[in-house]
Amino acid sequence: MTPLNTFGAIMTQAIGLEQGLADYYERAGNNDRASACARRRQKMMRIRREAVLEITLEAIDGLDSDDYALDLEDVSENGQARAASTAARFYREVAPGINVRQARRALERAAREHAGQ
Amino acid sequence: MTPLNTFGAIMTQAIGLEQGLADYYERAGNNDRASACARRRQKMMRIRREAVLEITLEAIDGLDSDDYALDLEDVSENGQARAASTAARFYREVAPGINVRQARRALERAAREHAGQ
Amino acid sequence: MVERLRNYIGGEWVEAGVREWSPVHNPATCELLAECPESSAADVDLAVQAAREAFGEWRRTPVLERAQFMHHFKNLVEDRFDDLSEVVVRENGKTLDEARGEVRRGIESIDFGIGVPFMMRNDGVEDISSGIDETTVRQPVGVFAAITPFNFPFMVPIWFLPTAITCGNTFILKPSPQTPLSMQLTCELIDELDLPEGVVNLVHGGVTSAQAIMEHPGIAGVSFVGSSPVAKIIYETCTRNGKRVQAQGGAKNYIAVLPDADMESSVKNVLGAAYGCAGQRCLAAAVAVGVGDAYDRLRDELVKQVAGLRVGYGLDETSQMGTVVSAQARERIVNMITEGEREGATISLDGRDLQVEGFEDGMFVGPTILEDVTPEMSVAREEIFGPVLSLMRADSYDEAVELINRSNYGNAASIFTSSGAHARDFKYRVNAGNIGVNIGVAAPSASFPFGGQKDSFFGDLHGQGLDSIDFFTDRKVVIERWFEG
Amino acid sequence: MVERLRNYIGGEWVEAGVREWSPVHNPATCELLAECPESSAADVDLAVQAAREAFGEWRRTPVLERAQFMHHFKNLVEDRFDDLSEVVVRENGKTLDEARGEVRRGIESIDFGIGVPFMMRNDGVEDISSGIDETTVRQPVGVFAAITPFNFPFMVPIWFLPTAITCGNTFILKPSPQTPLSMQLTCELIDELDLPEGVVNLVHGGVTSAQAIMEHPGIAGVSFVGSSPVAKIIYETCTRNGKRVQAQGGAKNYIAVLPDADMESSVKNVLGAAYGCAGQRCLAAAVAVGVGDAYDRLRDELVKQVAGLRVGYGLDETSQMGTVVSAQARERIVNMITEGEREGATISLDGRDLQVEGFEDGMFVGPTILEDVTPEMSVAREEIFGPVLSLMRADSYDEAVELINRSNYGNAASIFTSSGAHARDFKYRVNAGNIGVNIGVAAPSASFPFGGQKDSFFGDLHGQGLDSIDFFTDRKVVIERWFEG
Repeated sequence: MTPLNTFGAIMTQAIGLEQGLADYYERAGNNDRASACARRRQKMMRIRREAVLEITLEAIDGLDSDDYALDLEDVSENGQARAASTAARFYREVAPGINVRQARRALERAAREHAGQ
Repeated sequence: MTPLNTFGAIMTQAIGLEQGLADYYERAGNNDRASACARRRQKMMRIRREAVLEITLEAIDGLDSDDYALDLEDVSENGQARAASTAARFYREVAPGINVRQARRALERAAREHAGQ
Repeated sequence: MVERLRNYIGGEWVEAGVREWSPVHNPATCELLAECPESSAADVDLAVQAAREAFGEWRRTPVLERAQFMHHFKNLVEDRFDDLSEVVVRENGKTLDEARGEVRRGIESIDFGIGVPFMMRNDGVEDISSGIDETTVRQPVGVFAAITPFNFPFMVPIWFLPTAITCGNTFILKPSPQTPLSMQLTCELIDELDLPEGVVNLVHGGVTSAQAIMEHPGIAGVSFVGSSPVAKIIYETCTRNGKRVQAQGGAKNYIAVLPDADMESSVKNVLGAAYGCAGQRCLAAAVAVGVGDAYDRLRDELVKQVAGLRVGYGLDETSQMGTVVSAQARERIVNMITEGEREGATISLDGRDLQVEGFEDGMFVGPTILEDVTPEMSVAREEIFGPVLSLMRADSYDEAVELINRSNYGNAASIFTSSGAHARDFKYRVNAGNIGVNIGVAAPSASFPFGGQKDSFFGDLHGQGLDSIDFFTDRKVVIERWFEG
Repeated sequence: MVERLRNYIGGEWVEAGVREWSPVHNPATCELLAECPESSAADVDLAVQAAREAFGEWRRTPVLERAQFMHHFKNLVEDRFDDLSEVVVRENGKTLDEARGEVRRGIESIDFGIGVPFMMRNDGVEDISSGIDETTVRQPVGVFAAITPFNFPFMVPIWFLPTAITCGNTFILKPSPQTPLSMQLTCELIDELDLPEGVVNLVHGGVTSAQAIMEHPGIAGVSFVGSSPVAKIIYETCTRNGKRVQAQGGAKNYIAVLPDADMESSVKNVLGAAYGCAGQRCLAAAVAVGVGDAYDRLRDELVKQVAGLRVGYGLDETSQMGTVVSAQARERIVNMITEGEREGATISLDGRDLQVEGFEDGMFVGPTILEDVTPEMSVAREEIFGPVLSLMRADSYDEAVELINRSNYGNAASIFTSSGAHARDFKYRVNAGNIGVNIGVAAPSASFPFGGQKDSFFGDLHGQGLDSIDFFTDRKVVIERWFEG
């Protein structure tokens, strides 16, 4: 139980998720996805830095990191599909909690990208 | 005979000079001077980029790179003193030809630094 | 042994010539982080000499070139963003998000500094009289100093520094001795900029150093942010010593919640305004006035939402609120809550005894709600500077405005409503320098002046925005005619 | 096979749907660098669709966030500074210093774009009438396009792009087909910015593409820099099609040298003004008017200094002057010199037959001085756009001013003098948009409007400076009153 109850907690989770997936896809030999994850990780780090506005920090509730655990052992096609789907769901569900447009848009886009893979 | 007749020619000469001296001092085991040269090289590169103002480009005359040849073989104390003195003279003599204050000041400072070493 | 901080004067890190040191603690872990010197008048004088010496050459450095330094500065701060945010958490106690938000707001002020060449402009009239032209020339003034508080150890100094120096002045910074580390690290970055020596100087200390700054004849102007009593002293002492001064004081910010407000969204925002930075900001919401039947709904929604707030160590990203700055601060806040209770307020959420697991000695005060507060109670009048929100009732919108305007402070006030008419009237009538409409923390962006009225501000020109260009420059008028030879 | 350039539309590199290609040459080495498509109306339409689609979301992106993209853009350009400078040299022929200067000036325009949040401001009056507030709201307009020339392939597009998009518009760029590579590389950098797709679009081409831009109803405004006849066409066509337009044309810039000028320093500067970028700039000095006995001293000093100028390949840093842009340009310039000779001018320095060792086929024209030029000669009236300086005599200062004001052009004019009275009079009376006082190239910094009068400019709002904020935004007036509920 680690609540995703702050902007930073969500962005840090996203950064960790992309890092984990980048390594995972690399092990799976899927270099395109691996590098897409690495790029998104950079972007999420930038957003954690740039989109944090002290005046609009509001508590976020109802989200927990346990709900988005990834199985990074199974590198099969199915395993990859499940990982992508969990990542997409993570982004889809956390995006509405973020009240900074730039960040929310990036999270929504990440959801689409993972879903589209 | 390579004339130092443009802002870029002078700055490029300075960059090469610092690079050469950085390697030289490293060979001579003089790490402090080597790293000072490396820092100055960075600075000269920045100045070549930042201090070039299209509206104040004026031809420069009377300077030639042959007048500032360094002997980078002799790493003795004397050799080092000669190298430093040539570098200082280079900066002292080229500085007045530069009509951009920021650049001229950096060159004058480099002259003092080499002379002071 | 713990690090003893040094001053940064004339481009060198130098030891203060003193024997007095104050400890810098992490208010959550109580770890001793460093010792801060109480610089003497002689130390301040060294900084002034360095700054005065630097002024001649710096003033002649073209403004576009001065602005380039701010570009490099911004890039360094971006590179070290995470480190700076962590330092803020460690010395101040706020959460990592709050610290990041603070560093980001500081960067906005650097951006504003980058824009100085577009704002520090002369103007003129040709042929103001026959053959005579008149021009104002904006020029830097000399050496400026800033005396800054503990609550935003990165942001507040950076409100002033970039604009001051990009306008061509040189600068002395004296951060709070409770939180000197953010500026210590920042000055390490500034040292990498290759600015001419003496353009930026850092002097650590408290009252003695501040006094020396106020009295030094070589300093042209002082920016101050702190409590109102000190702001008043700073204002009076600096003006008596012939200086420009802008002194931002304390606050008691009211929020009026009208019956037609979107209550859930409003409370979410009010909560951030009241408990963000553990209430330690001069724009914090201190009193929420529920108008008519809004009061009960406001209280219910507030208690519900606030109860879920997670208090903890700032570096744990699941913490939604951190500590207050020190044991003294905690004691003062707790005493004020107790005093409010004694005066008749109801405590519907009590943060006085909050313990955080693993940080049992930490300076935590939990989010606190005082109900049925009336205007004469101390908790309605005095600045608490902690995570305490007082709730007051008003029968009508007009009564709410009267309550607000009765305050001695005038930093910020907000209204939550869906009525355009009330919003307009609120902006028009309320005596506060920053007005929020459905925004609980009415924090001006870097390019707007940081308002403040009544005891919340002493001076003519506010910090930030075009006011700061005016503060950091003087306009010389040139009247010019040429005789034909 | 040589690279065939693609357009950058909606965030993708796409092939133009055409069969026409024009070669891009290095004018010094004659190497074929690339082939540039002549994009059709359909290609332009694709770009407009992408830009229009992007506009809705981009406009809603907060201005401070838009400005952050310009920060990143600046950093990328700084990182690739040397590469960009080299590309400019390769496709345009100027020297490396000139190219660096150009990239630097472009960066200044990015800096200005970063400052847009401080300049794109609303204003208003409270109680303009009883209970009524009036406000102007600055809003972006839509899709803007720029049609830019070969002589500053990096700088001129960047005069417009950063401000246009930071104001919230989306953008289409059509660089000169003679020098498309600088913008090709620049758009590769822009692609790294992670801007929303379609905010910046690049369409390669010449007349056909330009015509399509002028006529497309989806484009709100056009910025143009080029020759006066084309500027006039652009102005008329765009206005007929309901667009905003700013069209900068050609020039014939005069420099008046008075007997009291510091001759050696003046000539050093005049020389840069006349021969910098091989005279291919709209601020180049074309005619130097020697007043009274200044003429002979001016000529002697000029001939002396110019003779020492080293012409060569731009990438060789000892070259002080490079090529002109193309064989056609060289032919035109040589013919104009010959025509000047035929009309009675004396050639005291003749660059027509200059050969540069190792670059025998390069498009070199040596620095040329024509003496005893009179106002009716073609070399005094028409833009040469090459390294040719015409010398004219004037008996008095007044006669010099009359000569200058007789020109059809009004881009720039400079005076070299030590007399304050003459400088003031010159600023006051001379009909040119950019005035230099002891400065030969009166090039406005990015935060000043790039002036231009008579046939040198068509439009109301100049490029750069606050004019550009006005050009790239519209002001909506809001008159507002609220009825008490």
